[in-house]
Formats: sequence, C-alpha cells, structure tokens
Amino acid sequence: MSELLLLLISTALVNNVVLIKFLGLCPAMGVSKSMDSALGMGMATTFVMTLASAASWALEHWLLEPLELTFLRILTFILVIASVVQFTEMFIKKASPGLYQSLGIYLPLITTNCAVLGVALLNVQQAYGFFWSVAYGFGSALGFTLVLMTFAGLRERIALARVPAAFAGSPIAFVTISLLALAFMGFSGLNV
Amino acid sequence: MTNTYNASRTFASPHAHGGSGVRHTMVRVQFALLPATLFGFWLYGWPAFFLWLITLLSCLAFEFMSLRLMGRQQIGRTLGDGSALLTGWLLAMTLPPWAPWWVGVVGAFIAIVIGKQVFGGLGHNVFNPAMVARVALLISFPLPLTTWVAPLPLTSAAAPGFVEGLQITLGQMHLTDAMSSATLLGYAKTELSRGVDLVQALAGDHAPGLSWSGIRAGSLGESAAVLILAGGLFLLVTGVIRWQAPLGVLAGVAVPAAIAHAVAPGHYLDAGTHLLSGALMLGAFFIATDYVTSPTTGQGQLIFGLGVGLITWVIRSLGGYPEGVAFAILLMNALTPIIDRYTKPRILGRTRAGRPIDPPPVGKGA
Amino acid sequence: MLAAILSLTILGALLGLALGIASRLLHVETPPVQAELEAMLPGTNCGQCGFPGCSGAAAALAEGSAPPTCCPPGGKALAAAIAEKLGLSLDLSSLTDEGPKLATIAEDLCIGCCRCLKSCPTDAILGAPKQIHNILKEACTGCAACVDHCPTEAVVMQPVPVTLQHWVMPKPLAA
Amino acid sequence: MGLMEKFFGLSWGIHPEDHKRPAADAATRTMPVPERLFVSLSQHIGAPARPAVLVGQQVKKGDKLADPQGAVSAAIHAPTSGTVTAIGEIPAPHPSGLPVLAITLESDGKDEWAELQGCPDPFALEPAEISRRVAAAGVVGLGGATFPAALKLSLSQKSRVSTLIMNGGECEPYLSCDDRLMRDEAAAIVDGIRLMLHATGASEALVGIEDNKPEAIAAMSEAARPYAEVRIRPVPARYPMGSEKQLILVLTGQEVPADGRPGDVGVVVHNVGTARAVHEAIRHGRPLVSRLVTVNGACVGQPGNIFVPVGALVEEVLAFAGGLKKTPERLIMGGPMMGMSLPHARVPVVKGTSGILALDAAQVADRAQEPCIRCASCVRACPIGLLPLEMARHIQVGDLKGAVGVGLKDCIACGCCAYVCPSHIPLVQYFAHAKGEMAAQERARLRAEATRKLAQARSERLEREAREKAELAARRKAERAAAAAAAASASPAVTEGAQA
Repeated sequence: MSELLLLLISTALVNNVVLIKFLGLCPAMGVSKSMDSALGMGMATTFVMTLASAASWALEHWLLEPLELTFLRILTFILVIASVVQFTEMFIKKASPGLYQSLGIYLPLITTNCAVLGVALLNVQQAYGFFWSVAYGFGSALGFTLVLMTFAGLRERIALARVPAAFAGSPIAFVTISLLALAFMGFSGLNV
Repeated sequence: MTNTYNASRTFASPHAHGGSGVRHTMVRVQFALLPATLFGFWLYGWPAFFLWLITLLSCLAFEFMSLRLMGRQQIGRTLGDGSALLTGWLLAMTLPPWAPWWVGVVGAFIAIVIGKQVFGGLGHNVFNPAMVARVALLISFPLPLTTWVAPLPLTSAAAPGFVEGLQITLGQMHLTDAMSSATLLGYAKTELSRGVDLVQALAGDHAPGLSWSGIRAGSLGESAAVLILAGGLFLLVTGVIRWQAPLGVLAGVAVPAAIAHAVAPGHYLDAGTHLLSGALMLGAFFIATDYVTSPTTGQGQLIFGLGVGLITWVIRSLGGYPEGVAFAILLMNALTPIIDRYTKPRILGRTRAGRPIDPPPVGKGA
Repeated sequence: MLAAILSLTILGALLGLALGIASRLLHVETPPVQAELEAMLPGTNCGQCGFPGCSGAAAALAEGSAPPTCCPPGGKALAAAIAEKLGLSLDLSSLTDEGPKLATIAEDLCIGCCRCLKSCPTDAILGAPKQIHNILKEACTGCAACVDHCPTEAVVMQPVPVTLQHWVMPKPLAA
Repeated sequence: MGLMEKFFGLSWGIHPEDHKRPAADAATRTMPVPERLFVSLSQHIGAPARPAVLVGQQVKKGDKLADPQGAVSAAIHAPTSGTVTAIGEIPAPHPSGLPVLAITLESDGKDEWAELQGCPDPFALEPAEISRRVAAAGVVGLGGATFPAALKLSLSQKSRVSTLIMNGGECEPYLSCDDRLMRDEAAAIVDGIRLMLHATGASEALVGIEDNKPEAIAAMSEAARPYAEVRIRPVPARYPMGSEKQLILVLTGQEVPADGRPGDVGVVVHNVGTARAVHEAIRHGRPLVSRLVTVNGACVGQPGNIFVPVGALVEEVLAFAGGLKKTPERLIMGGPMMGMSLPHARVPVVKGTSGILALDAAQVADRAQEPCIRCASCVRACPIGLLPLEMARHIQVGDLKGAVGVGLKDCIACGCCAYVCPSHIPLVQYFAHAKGEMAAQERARLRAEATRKLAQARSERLEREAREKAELAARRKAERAAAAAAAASASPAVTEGAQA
C-alpha cells in the first residue's frame, strides 16, 4: 500500500507531468481561465489517462508484443485514446452542457494532449505491470489536475490585477506558470 | 460672515477615517527586522552590510525604472511607501553574507520586475517577490548561493576591514577555504547522504545548541533566530501581523519533526533544531505574513502556515535542497487563491454555501 | 505484414462500432444558437448594425462574422450577454456608451406629413395628417430611423437628462 | 475595546471615537420658522408624493400639502401656516446636486396650527385605525431610512410579529438627536412604543440603547418602569450597532435571512424618534412637520440639537447654530459613516435629516487612494462577513457579476471597510457605483424587453392591416362579380358564352 502512495506522490509532485516533464502544456494554458473549467478538464483528462494507460498496457502485452507489431505502438495508442476521448466528449455533452460549453475546443483536443500519449508510452518504457501502469496514469493525471487547478486559481486572481498592457493576457500567464514550475522544483530529488 | 461652501466633487460616504496607513505598517516591519540585521552585520562584517545596501538600492532603482516604463504618476510617492525597500531587505536577509554584488542586483531585478511589477505592482503580485528571487538565484547560481562563511565578528582581528569588505563584495578577493563552512542543515544533509548516523554527526562542535545564540554559519539575517523571534513578537503585539500564519509555520515544522525524530533519531533532526535553523523564523514571522500573497481570513492563514511548515520539513528531511522555506512559501502562495475560495467568512443571513438561511417557524405561539 | 493491417482494421472497426452505439445512446439535440441569439436582440430591426434586421444580425453572430458589440441600442449589457452566450472575449472600448438618446420633435417645424410616423419600428410617434406630431418617451428606442425621414428636420436626437433616481455614483479613479 | 470582547465578544464592526459630547449635552433649541420653506416631495422611500395644493393657496400649519402615491409613499404636511408660492424643482439634498420637485411655502409669520383631531384614549382604537392615522400624519422612519412607518406597522400586523425592537442605538459618531430625545421626552417615546405595540400586536418591546448614553438609559428606564412589556436593553457601543440586522442579532440572537425582512424572524425595528412622532400623531393629531437635528462638527459655532421645521434650508439652520467658524472641508447631511455629502448649503432639510455636520479637514481625514495591499482589515471590519477587497477588485475591472458573486447584494454600505482601509480606498464608492450601474443595466434590459413587445405589436398591426385590406379588396371584388353576375342573369342569353 505504501509503495502505491509513494508512486502517486512521486508522479504527482516530484516529477509532475506538466511542470517537470513539460507534457500537456497547451490544455494547461488553454483551459485554466477559471477553476470550474479547470476542474472539469482535470476530471476528463484523469478519466482518459487512466483508461488509456489500462488500454495501452493491454494492447502492448496482448496484441503488439505477441505479433511483434511494436512499431505500430503509437498508432494504436492514439486510436484508443481518440475513441476514449470521443466517448468522454459525448458523455460530458450529455451530463453537463455547461461544462461542455466552458471546455469548448479543448475537450476533443485531449486526444492530441501529449501528456496522455506520453504517460502511455512511459508506462511501456518503464515496463510497469498492469496495476502499476494504471496507478502511474492516475498519479500523473492527478498531478496534471493539481497544477491545472492551482494555475486556474492564480489566473482568476491575475484577471483582476492591473497587469501592464505589454503583459496583459497570455504573457502574464506564461510568467506565472514558469514561477509555478520554479516552485515545483523544490520537490526535485525527493528520495521517496 | 457665513463662509459659503461649494463641494469640489461628489464625495461618497464614509466621511471619516480610522487613521491607519500603509507607510505606517511598512516602517514597523522594517523596525522589527533591524535587530537581526544589525546582528548579521556584526557577525559577518562589512561585506554583509555592502550586500544588504546594494540589494536595497537596486530594488529601489528597478522599481523606479519599471514605474517610469509603465508611465505611472506619483512615482515618488509609490517609491516612498517602502514596499520595494522591504522586499529588498527580506531578500538580502536570506542571501549568504559574503555573496558577490551581482547576486544582490540580479536578485533585486527578479524580485521587483518579475516578482511584482509584471503582475501590476504592489498588491497585485501572486508570489512573494523576495522568495521568487531567492529560489531563482538558488537554482540558477548554486555556487555563490551556497558558499557560507564561518562567523567573523567585526570585533575579532581576522575580520575584513572596510576596504577589504568592499573588495570581497565586489568580487576581487575570493574566499579562502578556511573561512567557508557549512550551515547546520547543509552539514546534516551531506552527513545523511554519506550514511553517517545523525546522532554522532551532531555531537561535536556542530551541536545544534550553538544555533540558539546565533553564532554559526548561515544567511545574512537568519542566524539570530532569537532576534527575529523578538521582532516577530513585536509585530504580533502591535497588530501588524496576526498569530495564525506564524503559529501554523512553526507547528507545521515542529510536529512532523518531533514525530520523525522520535521514530528515527538517526535520520531526522529534532524539532528544536529545525525551528532555530535556516530561514524558518524569518519565514514564519516576516514572509508567511506578507499581506499580499497570503490568504485573507485567519482560518486561511492558519492552513497556509501549516502547509508552509509541512512542505519545509518534507524538503529539509527528504528533498534534494537543504533549505525548503523558500519553495514552501512559493507553493503555498500558488495555493492561496484556492484556500481563499474555501475559507470565506459566512455572510450574515446566509448558510456557508451562500444560500439564504430559512427563517425559524414564525407564528403567534412560536 | 498482414497481421499489422488486419489487427489495425479490426481494432478500428471495433472501436468505431462502440462509438456508433454510444453516440446513439447519448444523443442530445441542441437548440440552434441563432434562435436564442435572436431572442436576446431588441427585435426592432432598426438596421444600425448594418445587417438586415435582428434575424440577420443573429445569423451573423451565430456564424461569428459579427462582433458581440454590433448592436448599439443593446448597449453594454446586450454585448456582455452575447459574448457570454458565444464564449467570446469582449472589449467594450469600441462601445462608447454615452447614454441613450431620445428623438424629440420641434413643434414649430413639424408640418404633419406623417413620414416619420411610418418609419418608427415601435410606433412611438403620435400624430395625424396635418397635425403636430409628438413622441412617446417610453416607447422611443433612440434608433434615429425617423430623423432622416423628416423633410423639415424637426426631429432631433437629444440625450436623456439624468434624474435623481437614475443617477449613478461615479467610479473612483483607480490609484 | 476590552480584551474579553476582542476574543469572545463581538468581533465585527469598528469602534470609532464618538465625538458626541459636548453637542449631546447642550440644551435643545427650537429654530424660529424661516421666511421661506422648500418642502421636497420625495422625502421618503417609495414614490414621490403628489401635490394636493395649488399655487397661491393659503394653508395652515399641519394642512396636507401632498398625498401619498402608490403603495409605498407618504403624505406631506405644511410645516407652517402661509401661502404656497411655487411648485417646482429645487436642488435636492443629494451629493449629485440634481433637482427634485418641491413645494415652496411663504410663511405668514403666524405659525398657526390647523384644528387637529387628537384622540384621548388611543388604546381603544383598532390597530388598523392607528396605522391609518399614522399614515395620515405622514410619519416615516426617522432613523434615516425614511420607510413609511404606517406600512411597516400594517405589514408587521399581518405577519404576526412577536417582538418590537426600538432602535435607540445611534451608533453614528457626532449624532445625538435620539440621545437628546430619550433624555428630554422619554415619557412620549414610551407612550409611542406602547401605541406601536398595540398597533402591531407584538407582545414585548426591546429598546436597544448603546451603553455610551447612560443618561438616556436612565431616563428611558425611569419612563418604562410602570410598563413591564417595554424593556430597556443596553447594548455594547460599537458601529454599526444601529443597523437592523446587527441590533436584531444582539438583542434576540436571531439572524434575518439574507433576502428576507425582519418580519421573517418575528421582529420589527423602529427608531425611537418614530415612536415620538407616532405619539404626537395619535395623541395630539399633529403630523410630522418638524424634527430634532444634530448640528455638529469643528466648523459649527455652537454645536447642539435643534428642532427644525421640515423644508428649512441647511444654510439657515447653520446660521441659527452660531454660523460657520471657518469654511468646512465637507458638509454632510446625516452621520459621517453613512451620511450624504451636500453640494452646497442651499438645500432643504428633509424628514430623514438626522444631522447636519460641517467637518474640517482633520475630521474628514481624506487622503489620496493607494493600491490595495490585501491586508484584509476590511474583511475583519465588515459586520456582514463580506470580502470588500475582492468586491472592489471585481468592480475595478468592471466585472459586476463577479462582485455580486462575492456578496455585493448583501452590502449595507455601512462604511466600516473604507474607515479602516490603510490605503484609503473609497470602497463604499465602488459598491455604490456598482449598485447604481447594475440598476441602470436592469432598467436598460427592461426597456429592451418592452421595446421588443412594441416592435412585435407593430408588426402584428401591419399584418392585420394588410390582411384586412386584402379581405376588403377580395369582398369588393366578389361584390363586383356578383353584381356583374346579376346583370348577366338579367340578360342570360347574351353573356352566357363570355362568362364560361
């Protein structure tokens, strides 16, 4: 049990998928205008990432390796991720149209979210077992959501600030997320 | 002769004021910092004073430059409100005393321009400017930021004179190895990595008892934990800061430290050492209580403090860096908007979730 | 090689099938945005936005070819509502809300030709042939459609005088 | 503020220096009726009153000048005897200096009352009758809100209120008109309270008086001793103790729901001044034509409390109070925390004028606004538990909906936040601007909706006219065809072929 906890902490905080591995930056910048849409995006990505990790492990060990088709790995992973995202989009459109409206274009874009594919490929690289790869997927998605929520909170506050004209809009967002990355480096080297 | 009166513009109520002022608060904080700073000058000699001076002056210069660039009016008044001065002062307090001059200038640039003015000036920045600069310097220039110096009180013979001090700060004279030494936390971290049991490592002249008096290697203003504590209590009594954040930070470090020390004394420092070493005291009373970047309500400040304390202890005991206060402050600054959102005071007549409370059953009898 | 092609096509087919079923289960029809937009517009077809009436403006807004501030009578409130509905960012700088204007008829110039009567989208002008006309203040939307119809230029747009009840405390200058 | 109170007592609000003495201790003076009175027609919450007199008409003191209009309104009576010389616009006692409709009354110097219809035994009257007489006398809340008192009485009667709270708090600094009334006319006030108890059917009355007015507490306790149902309850002196929600919370421990009225928790709140006005109206039949006004501030010659006829100019009141020693920094009607700054002194006193203050620069302590450093002293001072700094920041960038989300609708504009703000930010001005702006946007939305209905009505009219014209044309064509057919049938042989 404690290794699971340590794995989650290490993927969520120590080598955070957005701020340390720099994966999934465009949704981090795109959807973090308000905390509610950030939470919605975080949930959607967590759902997709966990499912994608499980599916990619299954594909890897039951389909690609037995038939030595590992060169098709990225293609099949993207296929699976795309269908999971499509399913999520339909589900959110049905469940909460408000969230669907606020996520807008970034919901179908989870397919191209490099964090999702990145985590799937990292799972294969680190040759985790089924349970550990799902845990790894869930942990990094947790890290993604944590950063997204924190960054959304900061952006909501900055939206009310008197930012000089040169920095208004996305420049100040880039400055903020870089300072956030600076802060996350404190966790580097956490021998957990 | 009745004096006729004509209003110059429409005034809104209230037409009275309680008399408090921003400058008034800033002066009090600087006054509380004075004892520890003077002790730092005495302990580390002239170079410390020059570094402090350069940092302060460059902070003011960068503030003036950015205000001019942004075309703000009353630049004189804004400079005079002492916020840039305080940021520079706090930054200087966390730097190694004999660091070269450019560390102070670059730190001031990062703190004032990137840390504050970019967000819109006083009151709009989201991260504590001094900590942003401290972390940026530590990560980009590790060597000058971790060369500590053994205490050389001004009165002792070996202390560098005025001119020598200036040269050290300007970088002509580089440090001989004899002078440099490790801080308590740094020493504990290296011993741990070499697998040496902490109990014997701290038995010799590195005993933590020394840190009580402050005569030990450390940053410019942090070594005298007792003096900072005194300054902090002064601020608490005069009402400039509130008790929630400092108590949270100190408890956030002391509690896990005590538990871990009890479980494995060999691997974890005890609570007392943690409290008195490194930048904790300065962080608890002067940095965690920075109005702009900490939560608004008392409850939020308590959570903020506990978070800072816990993360500091985690980084100190398990992390890669010997000192975690700066990182912890930045991380909790990032979480402040979320903390503020969930620790709003309850509005009179509404439930905590914001819906109007339903009135009690009213009737002739009830 | 065959295994690669086969496995991918089967996988694709299976997933496609699953998605087809799911889309039928989770089908939800969304009302066309244009109808909702049209309900928000004033509906006076005054043409100040340059589109053929409010439905034209609604269609342009739905396609995204018209900015949310395209409807002057709507003022800031309408622009904000449209921007929120379409999820667009809004800059109110272009909309100089210098306050609504109302049409007033100079009674000494009015010759009772009824030309302005017919052009008013809200029937705000009262009058009969050869009688002096006048304007109902509550009905006039300030769309100025009547101004250029008047041969004797008796119709003038005048700003609405501020009354005690409608006065708004000025915003303090931000330091 | 004692240590106990700091930790366990009331933590909201502020504790300003009350500046009430020596004005509160000075004896009450009565101002002679000035030569000309300007009686404003909107001196109360609700629709302005409609003039009931003609220009040139002779009136006696107490005659009705204007009738209430609509559900929420109040009657207005002649403050003195004389002739109505004009009904027109005069500058209103409002910071904007905009005009308001008013009746100008030229006094004939006799100051002669009309024949009044008092009632020796008012407790025999029906509660509804008492409300009717109070309405007929034009009594409004004298605490400053000026809500028509009769309406409140009948509303409480309907919602079966159990407790009547008399607001003797007067927590605003400088003001002492309620204090003076309680000291001099405690018996009249207690009698008014008993009348209101009878009118509302409430079982007990709690009179909340701040403990910085010991003489008033003593006088009222003395006057209320014979009546058990009237209980004097001293409350801690702090601002805004006089606000409805705070007084109810402290006296009864009940919290009024955010969008509800005190009636929802079985309570109704009236000012002690209103009680005296009710007593005068029921016992002696005298309408509300004059009131006690505190004239105070560093620039006033002899500060004190003065009985002023409604409609007298502020200029004349100041002249009667010893004139202005120096030009004031700011002239205020009401208290310094919630009062209105006046554009100039040539504006009339109204029923809601509890004070006229001529403050100098030191007392106003106005300084340039500096950026907000989020010190949250405003959050601690807010008696309603709002976040003034967040609301102001939302309003600064123009996000009014965001400000409402943080609680702008619950703000009572008491002024505590702006009073304690170290950066001197005019927070209440932001909130007043935002509320005004939202009201303006709401009016614009309603107007747009009305316009849409008018546009639809017009298009329907045009369609109907077109349809009728078409039918008319069709009917005429049919008639012509029928006439032609009839003509054809008269000579069938000739036209048969052509018709087919």
